[in-house]
Amino acid sequence: MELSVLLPFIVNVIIGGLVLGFVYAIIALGYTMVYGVLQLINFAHSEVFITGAVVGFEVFRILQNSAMNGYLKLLIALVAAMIVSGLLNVLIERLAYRPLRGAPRLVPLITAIGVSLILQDTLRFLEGLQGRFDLTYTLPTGFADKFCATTSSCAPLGNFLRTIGVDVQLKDVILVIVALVSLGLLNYVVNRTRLGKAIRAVSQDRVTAGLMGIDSNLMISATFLIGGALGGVSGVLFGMKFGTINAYSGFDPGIIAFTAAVLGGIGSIPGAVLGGLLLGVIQNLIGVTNIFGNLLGLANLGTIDASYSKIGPFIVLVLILIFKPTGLLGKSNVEKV
Amino acid sequence: MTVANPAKPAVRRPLVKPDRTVWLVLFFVVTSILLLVSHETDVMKNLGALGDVLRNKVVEALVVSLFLANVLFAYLWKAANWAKLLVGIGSLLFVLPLAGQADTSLLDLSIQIMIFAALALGLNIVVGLAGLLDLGYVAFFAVGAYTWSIFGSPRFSEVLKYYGANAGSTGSGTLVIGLVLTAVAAGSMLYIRGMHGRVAPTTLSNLSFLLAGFGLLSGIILVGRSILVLASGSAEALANGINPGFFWLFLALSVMTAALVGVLIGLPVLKLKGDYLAIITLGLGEVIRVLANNLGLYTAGSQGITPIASASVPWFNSLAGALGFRPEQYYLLFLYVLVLIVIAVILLVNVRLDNSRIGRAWIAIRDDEIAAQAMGVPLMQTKLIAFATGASFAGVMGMIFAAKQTFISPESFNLLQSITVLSMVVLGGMGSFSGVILGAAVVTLLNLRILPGLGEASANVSWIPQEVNPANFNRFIFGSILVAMMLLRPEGLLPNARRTRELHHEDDQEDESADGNASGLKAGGDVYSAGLATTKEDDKTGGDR
Amino acid sequence: QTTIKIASISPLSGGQSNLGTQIRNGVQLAVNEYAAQFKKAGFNLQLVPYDDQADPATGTAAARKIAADNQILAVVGTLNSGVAIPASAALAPSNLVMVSPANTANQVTDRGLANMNRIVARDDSQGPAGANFITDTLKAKKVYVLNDKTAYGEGLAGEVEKALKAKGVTISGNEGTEEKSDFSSIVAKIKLTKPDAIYFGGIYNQIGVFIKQLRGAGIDTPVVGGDGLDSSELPVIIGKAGANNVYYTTVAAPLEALPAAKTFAANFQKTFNTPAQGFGAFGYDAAKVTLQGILDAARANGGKAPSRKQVLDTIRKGTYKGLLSGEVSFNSVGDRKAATLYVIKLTDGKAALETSLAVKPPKN
Amino acid sequence: MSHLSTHLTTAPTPAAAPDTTGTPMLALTDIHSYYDHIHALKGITLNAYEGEIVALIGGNGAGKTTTLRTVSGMMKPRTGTLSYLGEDVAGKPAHQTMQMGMSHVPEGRRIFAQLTVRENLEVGAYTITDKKLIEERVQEGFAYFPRLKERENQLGGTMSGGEQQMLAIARALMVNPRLLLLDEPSMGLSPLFVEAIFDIIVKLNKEHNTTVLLVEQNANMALAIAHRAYVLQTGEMKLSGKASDIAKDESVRKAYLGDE
Amino acid sequence: MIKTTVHPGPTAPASGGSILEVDALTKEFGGLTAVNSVTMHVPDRSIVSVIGPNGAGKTTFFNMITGIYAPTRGSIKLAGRELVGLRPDQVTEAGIARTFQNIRLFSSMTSEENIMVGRNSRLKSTFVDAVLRTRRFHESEHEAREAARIMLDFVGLSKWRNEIATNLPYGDQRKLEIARALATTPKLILLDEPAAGMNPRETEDLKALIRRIRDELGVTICLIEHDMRLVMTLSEYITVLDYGTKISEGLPHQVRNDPAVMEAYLGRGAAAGEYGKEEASQ
Ligand SMILES: Nc1ncnc2c1ncn2[C@@H]1O[C@H](COP(=O)(O)OP(=O)(O)OP(=O)(O)O)[C@@H](O)[C@H]1O
Ligand SMILES: Nc1ncnc2c1ncn2[C@@H]1O[C@H](COP(=O)(O)OP(=O)(O)OP(=O)(O)O)[C@@H](O)[C@H]1O
Ligand SMILES: CC(C)C[C@H](N)C(=O)O
Ligand SMILES: [Mg+2]
Ligand SMILES: [Mg+2]
Repeated sequence: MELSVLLPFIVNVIIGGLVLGFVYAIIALGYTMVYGVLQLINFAHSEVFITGAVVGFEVFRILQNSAMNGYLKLLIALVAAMIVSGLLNVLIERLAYRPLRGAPRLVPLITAIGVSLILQDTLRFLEGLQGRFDLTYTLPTGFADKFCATTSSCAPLGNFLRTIGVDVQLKDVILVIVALVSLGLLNYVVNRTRLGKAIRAVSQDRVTAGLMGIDSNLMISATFLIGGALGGVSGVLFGMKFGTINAYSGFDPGIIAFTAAVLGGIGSIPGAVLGGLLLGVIQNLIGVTNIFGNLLGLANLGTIDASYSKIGPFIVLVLILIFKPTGLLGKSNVEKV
Repeated sequence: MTVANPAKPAVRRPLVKPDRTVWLVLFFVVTSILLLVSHETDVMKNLGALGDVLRNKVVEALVVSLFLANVLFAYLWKAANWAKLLVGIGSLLFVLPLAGQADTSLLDLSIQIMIFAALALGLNIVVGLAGLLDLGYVAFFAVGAYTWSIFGSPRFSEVLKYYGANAGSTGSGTLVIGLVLTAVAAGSMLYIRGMHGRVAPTTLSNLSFLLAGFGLLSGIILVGRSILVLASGSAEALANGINPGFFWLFLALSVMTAALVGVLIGLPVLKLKGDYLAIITLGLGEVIRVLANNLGLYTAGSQGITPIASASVPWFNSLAGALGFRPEQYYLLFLYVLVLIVIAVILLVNVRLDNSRIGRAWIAIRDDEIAAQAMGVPLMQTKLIAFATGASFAGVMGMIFAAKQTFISPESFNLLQSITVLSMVVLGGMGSFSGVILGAAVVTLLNLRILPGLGEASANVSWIPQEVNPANFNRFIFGSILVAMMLLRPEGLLPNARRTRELHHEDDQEDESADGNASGLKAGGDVYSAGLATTKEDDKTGGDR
Repeated sequence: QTTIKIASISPLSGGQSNLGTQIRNGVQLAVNEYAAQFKKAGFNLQLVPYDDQADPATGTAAARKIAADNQILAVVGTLNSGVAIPASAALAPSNLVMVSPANTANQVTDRGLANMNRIVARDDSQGPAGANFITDTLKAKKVYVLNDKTAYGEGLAGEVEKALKAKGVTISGNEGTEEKSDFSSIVAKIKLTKPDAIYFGGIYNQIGVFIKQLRGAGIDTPVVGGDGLDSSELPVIIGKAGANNVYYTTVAAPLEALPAAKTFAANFQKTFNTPAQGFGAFGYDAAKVTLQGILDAARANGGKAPSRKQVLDTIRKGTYKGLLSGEVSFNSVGDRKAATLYVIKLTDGKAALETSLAVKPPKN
Repeated sequence: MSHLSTHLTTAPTPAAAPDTTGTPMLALTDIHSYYDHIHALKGITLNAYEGEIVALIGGNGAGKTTTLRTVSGMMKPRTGTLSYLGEDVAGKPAHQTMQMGMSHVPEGRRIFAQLTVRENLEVGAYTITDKKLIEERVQEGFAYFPRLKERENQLGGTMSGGEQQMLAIARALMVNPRLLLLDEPSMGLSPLFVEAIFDIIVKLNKEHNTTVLLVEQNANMALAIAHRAYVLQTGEMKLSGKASDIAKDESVRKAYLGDE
Repeated sequence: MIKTTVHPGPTAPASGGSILEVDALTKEFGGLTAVNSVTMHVPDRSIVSVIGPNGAGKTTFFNMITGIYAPTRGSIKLAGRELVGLRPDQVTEAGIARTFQNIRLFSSMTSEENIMVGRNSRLKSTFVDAVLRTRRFHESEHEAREAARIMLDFVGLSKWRNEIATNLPYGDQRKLEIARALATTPKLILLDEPAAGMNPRETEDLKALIRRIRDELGVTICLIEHDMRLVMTLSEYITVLDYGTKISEGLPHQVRNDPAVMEAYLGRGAAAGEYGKEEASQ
C-alpha cells in the first residue's frame, strides 16, 4: 500500500481518536472535579452524563420538526442537559454522599455504585414508558454532513480536506469547539476565580477551609453542580457523536474517562484533557495495529486488532504510571515528612 | 499538680449479653423444619394454605435466609458452646445438605455463597487490612478458573493437537535448551537478589536482573512449548481432559498460579498510591478478561470451555448414594463439602495472619506507609504478600467455581464481579472476617434468591403492571439496598473493632466544618490534608532508584 | 385446579434487557393466549420470568432454582448462547425441557442434551447461508468479517469465515470488537481496505451504531449479519438515510408478510405498550411449542398434569404448526428439523424479504 | 529568676491594659465540649475584652486547643453559652464566625499542602473581595516573614515545619481580624522567629486594637505579653487573673514553667 | 525460655569511634539546595544536636539519613556500612530509628501494637510460621509483646498500653513515638523536635528520658530542637545548619558564642548567655 493511501488513513484514525478523546476529556473532568473535593471515584457520574445524553435526545426529539436553527437546538439541548445533570449531581451528593462525610473512603464509593445502579434502571424505566430503549439522536440537518461540504465560504478548506482524504463531519467540529469552550471556562473558574480557589482549598482540607470563612458544603455542592453540568455537556456530545445511547451505555466510556483522568493526573484539568486525547488516539491506533502488522509482515502484530482496543488504554496507563506514578500532569503528591 | 489526664477510653455501656442458648436451639429447630418442609413438595401439598404461603418465592427466600442466619447467630449470640457447635455443624453438615437433596439449588447457592465469602476474605486482606484498593480482583478468580479448566476439559487435547500440528523445529533439544536457560536465569536472579541484600543496587545490576528475568521467561516458554509438542501424541487419549485425579494437584496449582499472577501484577503497580492503584488494577483485571477472550487456543475465547471435570471420589459418591442423593447431585455435594473445608482453611489462615507480625505490618502500612517503612516494614514485600495471599484465595475458588459451573467463559469475570466482591467487603465491614463473610452471604442471597424471588412472586400478581415488575428492577433494588445499608451502617454489618474505634470519632459527630463538629480533627500533629498524598515522585525513597 | 408453570430465562436488566424483555413478553403473550385452554383442561397456567443478566453464572443459578420448583414443567430461554449452555446443563438432571427462542451457537445442541431444543437455526446453517448470499447475490470477492466477541457473534462469524474461505473469497480476518459506540478505527480500516461486503456477527444495537457511522463516513458497502439483526429497532438506530444495503439472515419471516404476525404485533403493542421485535416473536413461538407440548403430554397422561420427563419427550417428538415462524419439529438433538432461513434486506429502513432458503441441521 | 528562658527578658512590652468593665467581646459561660465520649471541656468560663491579649495556659491535654476550636466554631459545645460581639455564636459553623472578623491559627498549622504559598495567603483572604486589598495584605505578610516571599510559589506542603508555621500565621492575618485565636504560634519556630511572632502579636494589638486569645506552651513569654491569663487543667478552669500575677503564682511556676 | 533482649544495655563497650559518618551530603529540590554538602560525624554513644533556623534543612538531613529521601550527592555510613541507596526499612534494619517532626503514629492501633510494629523487623517468624502457628511464631509474638511492655515501661506509658495511640495527649504521643523507635533496637536514634508542644516542665522530663536512653540503653542520640535550653544542656556536640550549609559546629558553649550562629539563629537573647546554665553544672 502506498503512502498516499496510508497517510490519510492514519490521519483519519488519529482525528477519530482525538474527537473521541475530547468526549472522554469532558467526561473525565466530571470525575476529576468530584474526585478533587471528596477523593471519591463517583461511579454514578457515568449515569449523570448519560442522563445528559437522554435530555439531549429528548430536546432534539421534541424540536425535531421545528424550523428552529440547528445551532439553537443544540444550545437548548446543551443548556437543558447541563441543568438537569448538574442538579441531579447536586441531589445525589446531598442525599447519598453528604451523610457519609466522616466515613472511610470506600463507603461512599460503594454508595456511588449503588446510585449508579439505581439510575440505570430508572432511566431505562422512564424511557421504557414511552416504548423506547435505544435512543437514537435526530440531529439537525447538516450536522452529520461532511465539514464544509456546502458552505461556500469555507469550501476551500473543505476541498482541501477532501483532496487529502480526511473525513471530518460538521458535528465533530462542533463537538471539539463545545469541548474546548467548556474546558476553557472550567479552567478559568477553577484557577482564576475566588470560587475556584475556595473549591481547591475545600478539596484539600475542609476544616481549615472553614477557618478561612469558606462554606465547605456550599463549595462541594458547587463542585457537583459544575461536574454534573460538564457531565450534561459530555452526554449531549456523546449522543451526538455516536448516535445511539441507552441507559446502560455510560458505564464503559465512564471507566475509560476515569482512566483518562488518572492518566493525566487526578485533579489536573489539563491532565484530564491530555489523558482523554491520548487514550482516544491510542484506542484507535490499537484498533488498526493489524494493518501495520500486516504491512510490515509481522504476523504477531497482525493479530492485534479492535478486540484489544478496550485494553489499550489500561496498558498505556500501566506503562506511564510505572514511570510517572502521579500521572502525566499530576502534581506530585507532596507529603513532607 | 499533674498534667490533665486526657483521652479516657470511650465509655461504652458494657454489653451484658443475655444467654440465648435456648433461643438459639429453638431458632435452629424452627428454621430447619421450615427449610426442610418448604422444600418437600409432598408435605407441602398437604399443608393447604400454609403450604401456599411457604411456596411463595419471597417467603421461600426468607426461609433460606433465616436458616442461614442460624450460623450467624451461633457466632454472635452468647450461648452454651454445645449449642453453638450443634447449630453450626447441624446447619452446615446436616440440614443444609438434606434440604439440598430435595432442592439442588440450595447446594448451588451455598457453594456460591462460600465462593464469594472466600473472595471477600481475600479481597479483605488486600483492601481491608493492607488498605490497597484493588478493583480488578476478579482477575485472580479467572486465573484459578482457567488453570483447571484448560486441563480438566477437552480444551487440553485441542491445545496438544495444535502444537502437534505446529511443532516447528521444537523437539527434545528445545526442552534441554529451555531447561538450561531457565536454570541459569533463575540462578542469576537469585544471585543478584542476594547481592542486593548486601550492597546497594546499581543501574547495571538492576539491568542484569531484568535481563535474567527475560531469560527466565523465555526459558519457561521454551520448556512449556516443547513439553506441549512432545506430549501432542496423547492428544486423542486426553479428549476429555486429564485424569480427574489431578484435581487435587491443581487445587494446589491454582493457588500458586493465582499467587504468582498476583505478584506479577503487583510488582509494577504496588508502588502506586490510592486510587492510582485502584484504576490500574481495574485495568489489569480487564486485560486478563480480554486476554481470555482473545487467546482462543487456550481458553476457547468467547465460546467458553465446557464440560469441565470435577474430582472423582468414588467412596464419596457411594456415601452420597447411600445417603439418598441422586447421582447428578454427587458432584455438587462433593464440591459443597470441599468448599466448606477450603473456606475453613482460608478463614483460619486469615485469622492467624491477622494476629501476627505480617497482619500488624499490613495495618501499619494502611495507617501510614512512611512511618511503617521507617519502622522497618518493607513496603513492597509486605504489599506483595497481601496481594498474593488475596489472589491465592481467589485462585482456588476460581477452580471450584469452574468445576461447579462445568462451563466458564470470559463473561463471568468482568468488572462488575470485582465491584460486587468489593461491595461485600465494605457492606460486611472492612477488616472484619465475620463481617465480610456475612457481606458475601447477604449480597449473594440478594442476587440469587431474594431478588429473583421477588420477581417470581410478583410475576403473577395482576395488579403489578409489567413495566414495574420487580423482575425488571434487580439493579434498582440492589442499588437501593446498597445505598440504604451504607447510609444506615457505614461501618458495615459486623464491623471490625479497630475500624469502629476509628469511625466513631467521626460518626457520632455528623459533619465537621459546616456544623461545627470535630470529625476532621485528628488528634496529633497531622498537618497535611487528608488527600491522597504521600511521597514525592522526584524524591523516591533511596532504594527505589 | 393444579398449577402448571413455565419459566422464562432472559436478561431483564442490564444492557441486553431490551431483547430479554422482548422474549419474556413474547412468552407472556403466549401464556395469556393459552391460559383459557389450560383452564379447560383443569390447569392454572402461570409464567415465572427469571433474569439472567446475560451472565452465565446468574443464569445457571436461576436454572437450578427452576429445577427445584416442581410446578415448572418447561423453560423458554435464553437469549445468549453463553448462558444457554450451562443453564441447560443445570436443568438436564431434572429432565426439565428448555426451548430456546434465540440461541444459535452450535454447541447449544451439539452436547446432545435430551432437554435442550431450539426453534432457531444453527450457526453452521446461518453462517453458510450468509456466506452464500454474500458470494452469490452480492458477488463479493473480498469480505471484511467482524464479530462482537460473544459466544454467539464470534461463533457465527467463524462459520461465515469458514464458508467464505471455502469459496475462495478473500477475508480480511475475523475481527472482534466489544466497542459499543466508537467505530472510527474500524471504519477507517474498511475505507482503506475497500471490501465488497462486510459481515458482522453480533446484535443490532451494536451493529446499528456501526452501520450508522459507516454510512456517515460515506461508505455504502453492503453489511450482512445474522439473526441478531432481526429487530425493528435496527433501522431506527441506523437512521433512515443509512439503512440501505443491509441484509440479515433470520428464521422468522418479516412480520408484515404473515397475517398471524400482524395480530401478534398488535396484541404485543397493546399488552406491553412497546412494539414487538423479532425476539418477541421467537419467544412467543418457543412458548407456544412448550405450552402445546405440555397440553399434549397432559392429554397422553389421561388429563392429569404430566411429569417433566413426559413433557420433555413429548416436545422433542412433537410437530407444531401455525407458528409465526412456520412449522417446528425437532431432530434427535433438539435442533429444528427444517427451518427456513430468510434473508431480509433493509431499504430506506424498510425490511423486505430478499430470498429464503431451507436449511437442515447436520444430524437428523 | 535565673532559670527563666531568655525570652522573658526580651519580650516586647504589651500595650496598657484595655478597659475591662463593659461587655466582653468574647464570653464563654459554662461551656462543655466533647470528642465523641471524651469530655474535653468541663464548664469553661472565659472573657476577652476588645483590645486585650488573653493567654491560655495548661498542660498537655488540658483543653486549650478545644477551647479555641469551640470559640471558632470548629466544634459545637454541647452546653453553655458562647457570645461574640454580643451575638450568640454557639454552634455556628466556623465559616460564619470567621466572617464575623475572627481568625484562627489552628493547632498543627493545617497548611493547604497543594496550594502555593501565595495561594494559601489568598485563600486566607477569602472573605475579602477587593483584589487590591488582598494584594496589600499579601505584601504585609511577606514583610513579616521574608522567607514566605522567597518561596512565594513553593507548594505549602513542601515547606519546612517552621516555614509552615509562619505561613499559617500570615494566612490568619490576611483578614486583619478583630479577634485572633492563636494555638501555639511559636511551636517549631527558631528562637529568632519566636521573638518575631511575639513582636507581631503585640504590634497588632497596639496598632489595630486586635483582641488576641493566645495558647502557648512557652508560658513565660505568653504571660509576659498578655494582659490577663487563664490556667486550664483537665478541662477545667483552675485560675484566672492578671497575667503578671499568674506568672508569679507558685503552683503555676511549678506545674508549667519548669521551676523546681 | 525466651530471652528478650531489647537492647544491649549499658554494659556494651563504648567504642569511642564514630557510629555515623555523613560525608558531603547534598539534597536539591529543583533549584533549591536544601542541604548543601554537609559533613558530620556522630561519636558512638553520644548525644548530639542539629540546630538551625527554620528551613535550614535539618529535617531533610534526617530524611536522607533514614532513606526517605534519596540524597543528590554524598555518603552516609553507619558503623562503616554505606547506607545511601537503601530503603528506609533497610536503614532501620541496619540500626537507625527515628521520630517525626509531625507525629506519625499508626492511628488504628493501640500503643502496644504501635510498638510491636516497631519490633517487627527484629522478629524471626515468617508467613508460614504465622499460618502454622509454629513455636517460632509464638516466640516471636512473645518477644514483640515483651518488647512493647519493656518500652512502655521505659518511657512511662504503661497505663496507655491498650489505648488507641492517637487518643493520647500530645506529649505522650511524642514519647510513644520514641518508644516505638527504640523497639527496633537501633544503634542510633534520630529525634526531630521531640520537645515541640511541651511546656518547660514536660521538657525537663523529656530531657531525663533522653539521657536514660543513652545511659541505660546505650543508644546514640541525634536530635533536632529549637528549644535552646534543652539543646544546650543536653548535647555533647552541636552542628548548626543555615540555608543547607553547616555554619558552625562544636561544643555547646562554642556554638553558643559563635557570632554567625547568634546572627542567624539565636537572636537578641543569645548574647546574654542565658542558655545552658545547667550544662555547666552537669
Ligand atoms: N480530635 C480529637 N479526638 C479525640 N479526642 C481529642 C481530640 N483532640 C483532643 N482530644 C482530647 O481532648 C482533650 C483536650 O485536648 P486539647 O487538644 O484541647 O488539649 P490541649 O490543651 O490543646 O493540649 P496540647 O498542649 O497537647 O495541645 C484531651 O484529653 C485530648 O486527648
Ligand atoms: N519537597 C520539597 N520541595 C521543595 N522544597 C522543599 C521540599 N522539602 C523541603 N523543602 C525546602 O527545603 C528547606 C529545608 O527544609 P527542612 O524541612 O529540612 O527544614 P528544617 O531545617 O527542618 O526546618 P524547620 O526547623 O522549620 O523544621 C526548606 O526551605 C523547605 O521549604
Ligand atoms: C442474537 C442473539 C440475541 C442471540 C444469539 N442468537 C445467541 O445465540 O446468543
Ligand atoms: Mg493543643
Ligand atoms: Mg524540620
